[in-house]
Amino acid sequence: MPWWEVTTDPIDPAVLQRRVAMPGNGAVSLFLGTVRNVNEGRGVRAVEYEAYGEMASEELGRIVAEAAALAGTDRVAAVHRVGRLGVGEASVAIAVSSPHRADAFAGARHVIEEIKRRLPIWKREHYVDGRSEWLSGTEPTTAAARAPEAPL
Amino acid sequence: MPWWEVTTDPIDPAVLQRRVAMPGNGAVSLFLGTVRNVNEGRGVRAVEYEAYGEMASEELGRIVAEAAALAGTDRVAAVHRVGRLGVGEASVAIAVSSPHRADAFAGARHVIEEIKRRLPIWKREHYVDGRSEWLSGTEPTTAAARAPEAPL
Amino acid sequence: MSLRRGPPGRLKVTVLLFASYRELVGVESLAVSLPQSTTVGTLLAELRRRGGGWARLPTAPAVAVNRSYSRDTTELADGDEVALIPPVAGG
Amino acid sequence: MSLRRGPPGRLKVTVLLFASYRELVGVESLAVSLPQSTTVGTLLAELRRRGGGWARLPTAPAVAVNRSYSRDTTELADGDEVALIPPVAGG
Repeated sequence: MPWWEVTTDPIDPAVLQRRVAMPGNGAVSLFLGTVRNVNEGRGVRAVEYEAYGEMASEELGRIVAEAAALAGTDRVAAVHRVGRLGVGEASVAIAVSSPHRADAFAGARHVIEEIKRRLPIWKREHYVDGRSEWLSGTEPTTAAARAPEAPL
Repeated sequence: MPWWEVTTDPIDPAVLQRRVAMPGNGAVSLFLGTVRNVNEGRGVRAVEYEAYGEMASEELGRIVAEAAALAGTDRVAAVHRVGRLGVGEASVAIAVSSPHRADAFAGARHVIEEIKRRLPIWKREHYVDGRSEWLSGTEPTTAAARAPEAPL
Repeated sequence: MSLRRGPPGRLKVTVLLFASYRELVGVESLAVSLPQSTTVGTLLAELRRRGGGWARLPTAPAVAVNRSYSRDTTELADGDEVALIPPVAGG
Repeated sequence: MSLRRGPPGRLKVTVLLFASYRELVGVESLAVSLPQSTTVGTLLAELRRRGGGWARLPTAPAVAVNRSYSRDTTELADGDEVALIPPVAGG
């Protein structure tokens, strides 16, 4: 069954891996996004993720369901962490298992691409020079235009 | 630096993940191949991997180097396990980290595809009915035809 | 009396702001009373007319109604949760 | 005496067999003495002529010389390690 979560807890990739493990699925694709120590030439000390929590969780559930349909498997798991994260810490982890490796890769790829495109989460970078800034992000409007579940 | 190994030891994906971790690389793609409990309709109890050890290690090193060039990163790690493995155990693990997620995915994908195409490793499946058979594999000849390092 | 108007009741929606929008306006959550048949686009225009940080919001920010992305033409209903969504940066 | 022959010495190579090929022939490793300028293809033909399991090997199996895939036309050198590679099934 698909599984997803938006949480302040640290991410353990091994947990995700176990969630998607199934004896008939020989391929597991796992993706991790971690906090980089530099962005556009500026030294980064930490990143603060803010989420529209309830929607982020619902939207992540929709993304996970799409990936499951795409990959022909229900073994898709994704977690996005929010709050303050240090360099090297994982902000996002995705795991997909499948009998076929191409499906596992495609499923994981779909989840991370759609997270970047439409998950209502924002990132304030704290730089080593003491300043901090909201990262300019991606307009999620195209998601609305194509979302089949757009209300009314 | 790239890292690879052909070993009888159990695989710990977390170790590979740590090997490719780098503060400037925000994307990690990890792939795991695990022993399935069924193949072509037959129940599988265990799989025995046999390798031409020295060549498998050298060839895996070449594959890892190709993936590193392809992904524009030296953070590529791959391990293939040999010996007798039970259902669910990992036979292969690959990790690639990169500043760019597309490169991380492409690197991991290259390694698993080339492993399946040309790594001199063979698989004897032990079935629940007590029989066992060498799995019919893939002719590695195309690798020879295109290998730039083909001797003479 | 010759022109039939919409139903006389009004609807209440909650407007939510996040991240840079929240800091721009200085408001995290706002209860707004609107005429029936107000669309997302009309609400946005109404908010921008309040001036200050509101006037500096983008003309057409992404909007979610009840936690799904919506269009400018979406009609609001009583009790809706309307979130103004800055460009996203998850991952 | 009018026709110049190749150098008189011979070369020794080690032939390795794996997995199904090893079981087919019943041999894991074999030292073979060959004339100079023997190619991979010629060695394979020589091996198949030994009959038994050797004759049931594929006509053109994949071959690695010194741990790199080679071609039928590759000339062998003294001390080479020549491995017959069954269809692979790693991963």
